[in-house]
Amino acid sequence: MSDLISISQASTVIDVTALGLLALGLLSVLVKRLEAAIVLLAGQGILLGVASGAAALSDMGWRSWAAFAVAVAVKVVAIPLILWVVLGRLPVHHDHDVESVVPVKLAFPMAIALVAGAYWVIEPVGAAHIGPHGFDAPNALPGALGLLMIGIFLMATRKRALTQVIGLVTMENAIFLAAVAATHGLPLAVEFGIAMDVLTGVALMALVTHEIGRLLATTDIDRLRTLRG
Amino acid sequence: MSALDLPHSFLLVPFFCYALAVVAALAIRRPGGALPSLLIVLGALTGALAAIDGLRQSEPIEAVAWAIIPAAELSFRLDPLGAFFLLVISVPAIAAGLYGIGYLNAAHGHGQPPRWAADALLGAFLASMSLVVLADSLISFMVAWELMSLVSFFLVIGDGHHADSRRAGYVYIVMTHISAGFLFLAFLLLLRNAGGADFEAFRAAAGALSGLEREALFLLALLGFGTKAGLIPLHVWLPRAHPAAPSHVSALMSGVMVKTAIYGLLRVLWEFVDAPPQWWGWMLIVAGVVSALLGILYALMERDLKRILAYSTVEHVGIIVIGLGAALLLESLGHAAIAALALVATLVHLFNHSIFKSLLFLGAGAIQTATGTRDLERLGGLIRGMPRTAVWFITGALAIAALPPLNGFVGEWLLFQSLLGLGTAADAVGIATLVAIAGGSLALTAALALACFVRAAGVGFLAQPRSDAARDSREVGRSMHAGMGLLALATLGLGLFPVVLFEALEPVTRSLAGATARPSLGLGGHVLNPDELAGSYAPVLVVVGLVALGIVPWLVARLLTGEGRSRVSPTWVCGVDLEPRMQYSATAFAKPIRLIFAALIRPQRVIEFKRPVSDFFVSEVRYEEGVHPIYERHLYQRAVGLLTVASHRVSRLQSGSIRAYLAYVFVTLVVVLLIAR
Amino acid sequence: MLLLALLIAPLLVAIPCRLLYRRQPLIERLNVAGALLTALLAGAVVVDVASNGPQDDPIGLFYVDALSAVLIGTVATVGLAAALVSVGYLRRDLRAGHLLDGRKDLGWYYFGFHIFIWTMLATVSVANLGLLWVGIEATTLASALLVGFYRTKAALEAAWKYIILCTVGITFALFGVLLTYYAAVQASGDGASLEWTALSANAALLDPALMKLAFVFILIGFGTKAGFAPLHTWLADAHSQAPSPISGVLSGVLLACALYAILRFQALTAAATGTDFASNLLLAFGVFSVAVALPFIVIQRDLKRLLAYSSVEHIGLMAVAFGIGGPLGMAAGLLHLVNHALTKALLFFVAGDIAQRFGTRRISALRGVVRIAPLAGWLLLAGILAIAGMPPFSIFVSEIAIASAGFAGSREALIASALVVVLLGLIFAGLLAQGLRVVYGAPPAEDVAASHGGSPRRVWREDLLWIAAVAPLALAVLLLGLHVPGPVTDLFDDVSATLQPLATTASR
Amino acid sequence: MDPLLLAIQISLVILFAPLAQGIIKTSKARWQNRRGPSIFQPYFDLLKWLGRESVVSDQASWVFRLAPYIYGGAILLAAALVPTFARGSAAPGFGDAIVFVGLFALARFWLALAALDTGSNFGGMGSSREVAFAALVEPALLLVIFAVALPAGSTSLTALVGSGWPGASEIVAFLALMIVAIAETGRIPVDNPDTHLELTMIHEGMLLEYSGRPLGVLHWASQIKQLAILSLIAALFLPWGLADPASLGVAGIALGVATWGVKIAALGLLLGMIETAFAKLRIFRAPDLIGVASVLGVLAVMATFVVGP
Repeated sequence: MSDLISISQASTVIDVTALGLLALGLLSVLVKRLEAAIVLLAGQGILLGVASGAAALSDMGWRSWAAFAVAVAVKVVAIPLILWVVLGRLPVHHDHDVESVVPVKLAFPMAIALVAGAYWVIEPVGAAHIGPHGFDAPNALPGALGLLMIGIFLMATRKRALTQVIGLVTMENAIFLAAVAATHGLPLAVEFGIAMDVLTGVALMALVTHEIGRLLATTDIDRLRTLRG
Repeated sequence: MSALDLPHSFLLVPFFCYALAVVAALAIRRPGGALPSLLIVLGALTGALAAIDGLRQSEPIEAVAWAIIPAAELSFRLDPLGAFFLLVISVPAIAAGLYGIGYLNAAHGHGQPPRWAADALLGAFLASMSLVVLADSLISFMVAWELMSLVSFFLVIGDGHHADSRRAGYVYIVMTHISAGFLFLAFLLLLRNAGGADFEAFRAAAGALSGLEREALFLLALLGFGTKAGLIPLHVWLPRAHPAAPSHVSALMSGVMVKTAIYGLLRVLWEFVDAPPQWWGWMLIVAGVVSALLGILYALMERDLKRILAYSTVEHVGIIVIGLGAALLLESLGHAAIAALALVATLVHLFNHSIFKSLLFLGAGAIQTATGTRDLERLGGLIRGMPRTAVWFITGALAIAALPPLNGFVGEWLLFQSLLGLGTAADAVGIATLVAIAGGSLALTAALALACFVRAAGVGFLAQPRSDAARDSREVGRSMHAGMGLLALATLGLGLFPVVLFEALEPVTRSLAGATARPSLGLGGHVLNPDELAGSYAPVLVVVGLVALGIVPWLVARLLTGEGRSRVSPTWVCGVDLEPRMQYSATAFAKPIRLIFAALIRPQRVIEFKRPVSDFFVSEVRYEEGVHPIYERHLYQRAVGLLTVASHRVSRLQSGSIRAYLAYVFVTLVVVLLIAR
Repeated sequence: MLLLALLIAPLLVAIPCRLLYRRQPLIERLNVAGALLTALLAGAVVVDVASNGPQDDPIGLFYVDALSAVLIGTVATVGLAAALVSVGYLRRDLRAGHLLDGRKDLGWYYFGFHIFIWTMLATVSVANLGLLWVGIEATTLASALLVGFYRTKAALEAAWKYIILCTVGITFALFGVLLTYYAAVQASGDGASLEWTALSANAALLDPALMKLAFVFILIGFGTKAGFAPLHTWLADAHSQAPSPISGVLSGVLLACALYAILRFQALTAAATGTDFASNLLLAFGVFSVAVALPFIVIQRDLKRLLAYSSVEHIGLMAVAFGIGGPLGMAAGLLHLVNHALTKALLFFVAGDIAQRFGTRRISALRGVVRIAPLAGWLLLAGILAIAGMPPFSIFVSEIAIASAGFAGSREALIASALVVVLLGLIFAGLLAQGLRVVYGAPPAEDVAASHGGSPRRVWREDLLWIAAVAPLALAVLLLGLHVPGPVTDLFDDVSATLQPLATTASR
Repeated sequence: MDPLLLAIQISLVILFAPLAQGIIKTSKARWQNRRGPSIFQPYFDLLKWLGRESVVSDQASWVFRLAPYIYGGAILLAAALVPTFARGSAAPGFGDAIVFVGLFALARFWLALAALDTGSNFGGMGSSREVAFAALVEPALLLVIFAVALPAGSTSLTALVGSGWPGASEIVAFLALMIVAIAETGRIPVDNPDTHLELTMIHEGMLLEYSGRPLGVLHWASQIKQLAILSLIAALFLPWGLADPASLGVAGIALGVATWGVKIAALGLLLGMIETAFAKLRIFRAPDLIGVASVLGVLAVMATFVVGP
């Protein structure tokens, strides 16, 4: 089977999607409504699909296609759907605000700084080491780390249970990106396993979120502070 | 040299007996059974025999029990030093075992452990103490050491239902466990240096310790062993824990267990380190002086008989440590012969203390059994109800006050000689001052000890009873007297014929200091170390002299003039009838000393007047006086307070906010990334 | 084959438990039988590995060497004990009305329990480090259900924190796994895989800079799951809110499973970068964990949280041991892992029993246990002494071994072990203060306990299974303190033999 | 040890102890411009007490009855150790300077115990004060012994006898020992031997319940103690005219006894003067004075090295 696009073309695509993902990540720092955040998450999924699709097109291995399929199924369809459903079923409506504890004016520069830091950290191992088996996408690895950082930053600054899940999925996405860019994805079995875990995890979190909402009539996780010391 | 040579396996017999005692106690669990106690006595007897045999053997006995893990071998060794301490453990144990037969039946309730538990724990206690002095590797020492603490902890807390005992036991085990941590570190330093965990390797590598390691080792050993020995200010557990245990156990804890710390100091500082620097000796002497002086002063301030005895243990440990310091200083100055003398002085005093302190604790136990209290202010007049106990107790008091001709004096006499020897040998004004201060403090301590035990014996046994319980006191059982009598006899015997001990100590000092000192104090010889220093003390002659000059004239006079004309009449107290409340109380007795040494012991006094009607009519006066040692407030309470406050501060970090937690993860990641890059 | 059987058995038990929940006695028996079977199979696997070296299965999915064997043995033992304890524990919960859906919840419980055990067994058996990650995440998901089992507010809160924090952590770990794979791909091209055998064979070729970065993420990631401070914040919540049998498993072996993952990557990193980097990080986290545990132990008010923080401390100790490394440190760490698993499980099972009797976990309300339930009281005291490092119990030995190894090691190892020894002394003080109050002291009046929904005095017969679980644990804790059998220490030596050469080959 | 020397010494000490007391009393009286009782009055007092009936408290036990004799025996034995008229201890084999201190302590122990035996609060008070002050006196005494023993290289009382004109160390030690002597013999400014006022008394308080023969024995023993201490001062610091114990001749003994008598008389005069010149200290100021003795003792020990023996 011949490759439909060359490695370097694929690399460019991946590089661009990495930057796109970073942009989406930064955007999700700005959004105020949960619905928007979920849409952004789906957007991330689509970009990831593009990236893994490009990778698959470049080597046309069945492994790559399988990974692509998983990515699309889980990240573009399943997870946003689950989140959407849970959001719809929440007993209280004002919970649709993301409610950040850090004002956007502050949060956005911080997120930018995180991204810069990611570039700084990856620098010694980054582009210079991209070998013959990865894609020459200099922004992929630092972009992934930046997204990872943004993900946990989101989790640490948002009060809603669902925003935490969103942050978590953002982190997963970052790693997926890194995997595609650096190593053509992980071994397939691992890839499936991870996908299963992520899916189960999100489902489980959704379940717990639902339970919390039922019990507390809010999904404000700052209300979950009885266990301390 | 000896007619009877015991096989090496004989060393197992005492442990076998102790183990049997534990099993028997657990199996029988019936009140009144004397079998475990008898087994303990048997174990102690055979232990003493094995120790004596060990002192005679030219080669140490070595044995490997088994390895817990390949790197941790439980190995044991009976060398002269260990054998001597085994003797120190076993002799009072014989008496304690005998005493226990009757005591445990008589004493119940009051938070004491049930008889079977006390017997079983006592067996285990003796076995673990014996193992401490036999241990020959890091792991065996630590195991034995911690077991000793653990077992005695259970003896202290008794049935556990008394908050006071529990508190005492808690303070005890925590301090002893933390100090074990210091010891562990000290041994680990040795291990690092020697590359092996057995004492043989430590000995072999003694010269290889670097300067810093040596100093660290010394400080750790001093902290670790000092806590167990009860050196001030590491002693706070001691006056709490010792009195709380059953009396025959208190006797062993105070008389014997603290000595294992001295054993440890000897082992580490003499065998595992070469060429000790001078300041170690200085440090030990100063620490000893502080403990000796403050120890006896606190003892004087106490009303509880067993607390008095416990504080007096602090004092005697101080005295022993002064001796150790002198020996170590002499060692660093290169005077092996006088160092040997100082060691003999130390060890003789140590042995003697184990005898008379045990005797006094047993006496206190007898008093508690008979009256149900140990509070001096509720005692008095016991000499009528308990005449034999009074004799034993006064014997012990004479010995502990270091009076000739009993054994307490021998040790202190030797110690004075060693200090003088140190002064003469060093020939430097600094050390002379040290010697003067140490000697003066020793004399002061001895005189205060006299005051303390005049008070204990006088207020406790003489004059009118201060409570109904004291009035109704009756003599205790036969086995208890056997225990006390045995020790009283030993007190006298060792006072008159201390040569026995000097002989036994020869191999010990030879192995430690490389020299022997054998002061011969007997009818004929009296000169010790003629080259260095000469003094003389002939206990037997002193007794002869006392009898000839004091008792004989009295008897002669009685013979000549009959009973003398004497009649009995009430004590004259300015014309009223004597009441117990008029008598000098224990608190009053100590008042002059409290006033004189107020700067040292800082007594507190609260006087409150209640004037409900007007300033001129006082309806009630509340007077409270007590000694709250300053180190408790400034050292321990502050440290505990700091820990608690800091803990509360830190625990606020666990705020319950998941976002904070996520931030921790995030920050940790960033920090580690920064470090790693 | 044995191995496959072992990995199927818990699944075979789990599913019927869920399906047949209406027949309570049946699933209880099934649970016990399944746990027994798992334990027997695990024992057989361990013996097999100990005598015949590493085992794998025909598919190549699993690979069990000495390190895995140690974990398998521990997981199965603690699992069996927990299964035994669960029966009585849940019956009483059911009777007291703590289970919202009644017997249905019972079915869920046994289902979750066996799945949880299965995930742990699978985690330590898989050959592929990527799947190892999958396994660890699976343990989180499986146990999160059990943590939130009671579905009270506190339980949900604990479950939420548990699942979120551990998933976040583990996501970092995934990044580390990815970086490792990246390094492997660079080192050996397309043939690269995350198979342990392949990776370890070529570990020396991995790019050091990359491996350093990878190990940082691995350590933070799996460290969160293992409970290193300051990543441990979820731990006390989860361990205290879960049903006590589960708490025992969580504290005893689940943390160790995460440590297992760290160990594997530590060996790889050490091979690539030299031992110092990974070791010193582990030492730092270890000491810090012990230090952080101290204040929480000192002022703790909840019995099970107390035990949970003590787990943080012991995980820290193990980290120190593995950081010290070398055959001594490794063996000491593994011994400690086993000792801690047994002791902590024992403690949680006893504490669970006590908490049920009194109807509360508040330390201030728990008093005089020896007088109300002598066996539980004595076991609690023994357990606390054991966990605090008193002889003749086993943790004393492993702690001594750890510190000895530290003092025989590098300067950093020495400093770390010295600090730890001092901290352990203080922790002992904290633990014992709490323990003595609970064990002795004046017991509350019967009606006070009853007002909490507890029943202090119970019939003996009810506790038979409980005794059958805790008595062997207690005995093991004691006996391992007296002597660790030769085969076990040989197994530990095998572990350091498999992990250590990696480090020594990398002497660059 | 020479039995003859020992016998002579013991008899002399027993015989002359009341005389020394008489000398001090007379000296004091003269310093105060009184005639005072006869110099032999102490003998008459002793005879009176020894002949009188003894009244024993109904509270007293055997401790009370036994104590005077142990007290006497111990004091006498201690006195036998001190070099008096001969250069050297009469009983070197029995003990040395430390044993000397120890025997004093033994005596004190029994007396203090006996004082508690009757339940009288005066006895308790005396006992309590006695042991407290003795605690301060004993280190001072011992330090003096150290100061002379260090250069001598021995604690044997024979070796401690001075050998000529005193040096700096000896002078300091002498001062210290004088203070010790005042305290140990219960004299002004520490104690007042002539009064039974409860605010001030120490030693007398312990004797208060005694009467008749035991009281006589106790008084006699106290006088012997006083003589022993004065003799110790004389032997350590005024080592002239002592008989040579190796070749005891009648002339030597006579000369020795004579010089001893002179020295004791001189010290007695000095004590009398001090008693007159100073006021009794408030009881809890006395420790300061005795503390001075201890400090002097330490100085004396240091001086042996600084100035050189």
